[in-house]
This record gives sequence, C-alpha cells and structure tokens, in this order.
Amino acid sequence: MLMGLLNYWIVVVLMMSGLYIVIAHGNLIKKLVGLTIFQTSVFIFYISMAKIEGGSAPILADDITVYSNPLPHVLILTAIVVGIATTALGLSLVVRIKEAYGCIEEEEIQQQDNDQQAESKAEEVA
Amino acid sequence: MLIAAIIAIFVAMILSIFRGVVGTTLYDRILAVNMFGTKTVLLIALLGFVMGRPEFLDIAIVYALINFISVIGVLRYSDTNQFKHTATDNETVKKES
Amino acid sequence: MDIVITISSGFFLLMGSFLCFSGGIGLLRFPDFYTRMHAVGVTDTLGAGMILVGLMILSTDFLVFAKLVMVLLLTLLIGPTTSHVLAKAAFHNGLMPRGLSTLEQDNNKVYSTSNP
Amino acid sequence: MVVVAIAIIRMKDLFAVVMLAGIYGLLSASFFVAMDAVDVAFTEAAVGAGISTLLMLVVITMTGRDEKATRHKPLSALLIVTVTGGLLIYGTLDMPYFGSADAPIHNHISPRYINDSMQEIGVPNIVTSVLASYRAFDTFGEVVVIFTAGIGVLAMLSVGRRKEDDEEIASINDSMHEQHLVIRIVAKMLIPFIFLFALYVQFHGDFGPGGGFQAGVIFAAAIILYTMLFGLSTARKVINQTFIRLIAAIGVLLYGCVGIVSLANGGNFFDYNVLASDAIAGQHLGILLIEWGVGCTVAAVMIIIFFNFAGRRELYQHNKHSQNKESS
Repeated sequence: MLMGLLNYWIVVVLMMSGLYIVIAHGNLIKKLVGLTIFQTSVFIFYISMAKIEGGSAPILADDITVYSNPLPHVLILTAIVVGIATTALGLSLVVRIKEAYGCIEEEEIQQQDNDQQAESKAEEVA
Repeated sequence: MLIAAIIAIFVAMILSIFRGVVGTTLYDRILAVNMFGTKTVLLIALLGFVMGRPEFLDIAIVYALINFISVIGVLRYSDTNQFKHTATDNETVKKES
Repeated sequence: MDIVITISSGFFLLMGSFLCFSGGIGLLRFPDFYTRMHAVGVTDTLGAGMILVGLMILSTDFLVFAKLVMVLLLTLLIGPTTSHVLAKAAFHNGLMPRGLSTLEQDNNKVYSTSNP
Repeated sequence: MVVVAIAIIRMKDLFAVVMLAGIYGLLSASFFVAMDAVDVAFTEAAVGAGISTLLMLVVITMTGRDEKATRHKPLSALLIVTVTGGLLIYGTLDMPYFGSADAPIHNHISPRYINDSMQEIGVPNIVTSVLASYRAFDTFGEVVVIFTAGIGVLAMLSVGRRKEDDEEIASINDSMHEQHLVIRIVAKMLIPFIFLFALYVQFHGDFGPGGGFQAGVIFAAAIILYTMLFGLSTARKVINQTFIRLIAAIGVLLYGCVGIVSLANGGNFFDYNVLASDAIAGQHLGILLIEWGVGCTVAAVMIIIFFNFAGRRELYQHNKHSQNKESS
C-alpha cells in the first residue's frame, strides 16, 4: 500500500510546491522556476505510470519479453522540448517587462500600472 | 559489487545536495552541481550494467558534456555579473565566507 | 579467468566508490571553499576513472567498451578543467582562502586591478 | 527531490535558486533512467539541466539577483495548496499500484506498439517508431509549437544593431576572453566531438536512445559553448543569422513535405509505406527524413533563442557601461 502509492504522493508534493511558488511569490523568475517544477512533476507522474515491474526500456532486443509502456515516453519527450521553448518565451517576456518597468516584482509592476491609470484619469478630468 | 558502488555514489549525491542547499557561497553551489553531475554520469553507467542494458552509456556521455557546458556557462555569467558591480558583491562574498 | 575478472573489477569499483564517498564527506565537512574544491576535484576524477575502469573490465561488448573509454576520456579532460576554472573565477572575484593575512589581501587587490 | 523543491521555495537568492533548479533537473533525469525511460532521460538531461539553466542565468544577469521579501497572502496560498494536494492524494488512492502490469494504460494500445511495431515499422526503438510514425501528426504539432516559440522570442528580443556599438562590444568581450585560455583550448578539442556525437545520436535514434529532438539540443549546446567562450560577435560571424532562421523554417517544411509527398503517392498523410516500393524501406526513409526535420528545427530554434538572449544582454551591459561613463 505505502510503496504502491508513494510515487504518486511524491508527485503530488512536488506539484504543490510548484503551485505554491507560483501563487505566493512575486518575483517573475521565481514563478517561472515554480512552473518548471510543476511541469517536471507531471513528467514524473506519466513516467512512473509507464513503468512495469521487472520490465525493461522499450528498445526491442531478443532476450527481453517485458517492456515498459512506450506511449507516455513519447508524450513526455516532446513535452520536455516544448516546455523549454515556452520557458524561453516566458523569460523573454520577463526581460521585456524589466526593460519597460525597471523591476520584475509583481506588486511593484501593479503599483506602477495603478499610478499611471490614476494619472491618466486625472488628466481626463482636467 | 555494482550494488555497493551504486549505494556509495548515492550517498555522495545526497551529501552534495546538502552542500548545494546549505551553500554559504555561490561557488560552493556551483561545485556541488558539478560534483552532482559527475556522480550522475557514474550512476547511470552503473545502472546500465545492473539492468543488463549497457546502451544507457549514450546518456552518460551526454551528461558529461552537458555538465561541462553548464558549469562553464554558469562561471562565465556569474563572472561578468560580478565584474559589473564588483564592490557590493565582493563584500557579500567576503562576509559569507 | 572468470574469478580474476570479478576480483579485479570489484577492486576497482570498491576503490572508486570509496573515493567518491570520501569526496562527498570532504565536500560537506571541510571549512572553506578552496579545501572543499580540493576534496572534490581530486577524488572526483580518480574515483570516476576507477569506477569506469572497473566497468570496462566487466564489459563484454566492444561497443560498450569503446563508449566507456569515451566517457573516461571526457571525465579526465573535463574534471580538471572545471576545477581550474572554478578556482580561478572564485579567486578573481575576491573570495579569499580562510586564514590569509591582510597583506595577501592587498596583494590580491593589486592583482585584480591589473587584470580588469 | 522534495528536499530540493522545498529549498527552492525558501531561497531568496535567485542565483542559488537557479543552481538548485539545475540539480533538480539532473535528479529527475536520473529518476527517468531508473524508470526505464531512456529517451526521456536523454532529453531531460540536455534540456532541463543544460539549456534552461543557462537561459535563466542569462536573464538573471540582466534583472538582478535578489528577490524581494514580500510575499502576498502566503497563508491563503498555503491553504489552497494544502486543499488541492489533499484532494489529489485522495484521488491517488484509486490509482493502480506502481509497477503493476495490469494497469489500464498498459492494456489499451501499447501492446500493439510493443508486439507489432517491429513488423510494421522495422525499427527496434519503439519510442522512435511511435514518435515518428504512428503519432507523426502529433509530433508535427510539437515541432510547429517549437518553431512558433522561436519566432516569439525573435519578435520579443531581437535588436537592430549599429555597427560602432558592435565593435565596442566586441572589444570589451575580447579583453574579457583573454583570461579563459585553458577552457578555450579544451573547448576547441571538445566541440568537434560534440558535433560528431550529435550526428551519432541523430542517426542512431532508430536503434538506441536518441533522435531528432535530442540531437538538435546537443548540436545547439555545442554552438552555445562556442558562443560563451569566443564571444557573440565571433559566433555571429560563424553562423549567419539569416541562414539559421532559414534552417528553422526548412526543418518544419521538410517535415510537412514528407506528409504531403505520401499524400500525393496515394497514402494517408504521414503514411510512409508508399514512399518506397517496399513498406519497411518506406518507413525507414520517412522516419529518417522526419528526424532530420525535427533535428534542424530544434537546433536552429535553440540557437536563435540563445543568440537573442545573449544579444539583449550585451546591449544591456553596453548601455549600462556608457551610462556609467557619462555619469563619472
């Protein structure tokens, strides 16, 4: 019972720590790291589902009869490369935000936005 | 024998993770990452032999290469980063050590 | 013949794992960065080499042997290089070894200003 | 892994966070090896431990290392996280046990892949045959996603550059590189080897772990190493920007064309059986071409992404430098 589900529980803990970083931290780079952790936990979930006790890697050989499930491997392989591409896109957004606002903390950015809105409203009124 | 080696490497990996978490200075962390990478190469080679599928060695080669590249990259960027604001960073480094 | 292979590979593997293990202990217990780096840099290269030689003795396939040789060459080339670069970067950025006098710190300042 | 993840939560210094993320990538990759997912471990090693760490570092050098202490509503966040985690753990109670062979996912479609792929495709590595032949349409989608991400980064970060700026940056770089003599020589020895290894991975993907995705990333890693050691402007001279953009597009086109050719020959989209007179030979040809397309696109997009980040960073440092000059 304990060993049977331990893997999934570790996945849940990792996933939740990633989620916590995304929710609770204001720094945008830290948020991206949190997203990466979340992503990796999903990968681990898929891969541990694919494992069969006593099985071997899914490369056909003569003297092996039990193979792990190859399908999740395919899905995750492409997902990893797509993951790095999206992370790079997110990082490039962070760079642009830094150039536009001068900081990468979420709250400061919001504050600057609010200030700007208030200014423009004041101008409209005037 | 293989199992004993795997266990020893595993313990060394745990120790290096510990150093990476505790850290104190930046360079300790880089060192921990580097050592962790080498240990992973060995672990994978050994795992390949234990499982009876030595094709895994390809992965070990990739690990060695990528480890090298990432350590070089880290040093390259941490280097220039600190050159830019030398004064403040040096002070913090000295305080920590 | 069989027993020779087993014993010699076992010897190499055990030596290698002992070295790796002591490297880990050194990384954790030594007082400052440079001594830690000494512990890791020395034991890592030799320990990895030992384990790979042990595996080489065990391997039966030529391709596997060739790949192991490749990994061995890579570690021999890469390990010392990274240690060197790491120490150099740390020293350049003003991380002093523990227990150096102020005189030497002054020397270091001269050194680092002459190499911007 | 849990320890590392929690340490990442607690850490303020972003540099340390990125280092730990690197360790985390290596750890998850060794986990994948232990779980028999060799191809996945291959990719994760090259991507998670290598390139993503580097990209994050480049960004950190631009945005600063320290994180602000303020966290908004940590308590409510903790509450949400605990409740969701509890629900998920409750959900796992119904999961089949880890490693059991009669779990639902092992019964549906994978027996066919495992038993028949040798006769139908003729490639020993099942992951490759599923990736490139059975589910080629999915993979096409993934490649297009990567291509789009490359375009996005280009649109976001590419800078128009003036020539005098370039020269000044190059001179700054040269003075910096004088120090790195040892690594330069070692890297000169290694880079051809890495290229060779990338090609080996590309062509050996049918028989062992490997394939287009991995080969592309390794190829890009070699060029990234070169860029880091010899400076961006030198690397730009070696690899033409326009050319590399062209390669990225050509990879996607090659992939699509294989599908269209098979359509024109009277089969389905991505049905390689009709590419050659013999079905197995057709499959081999199709997989080879498709892996080439994937490899080209992935390598080119990774190089584009890295060049643009590094270019931004140099411009940033250059601006900072000239500001310092003016103020002093």
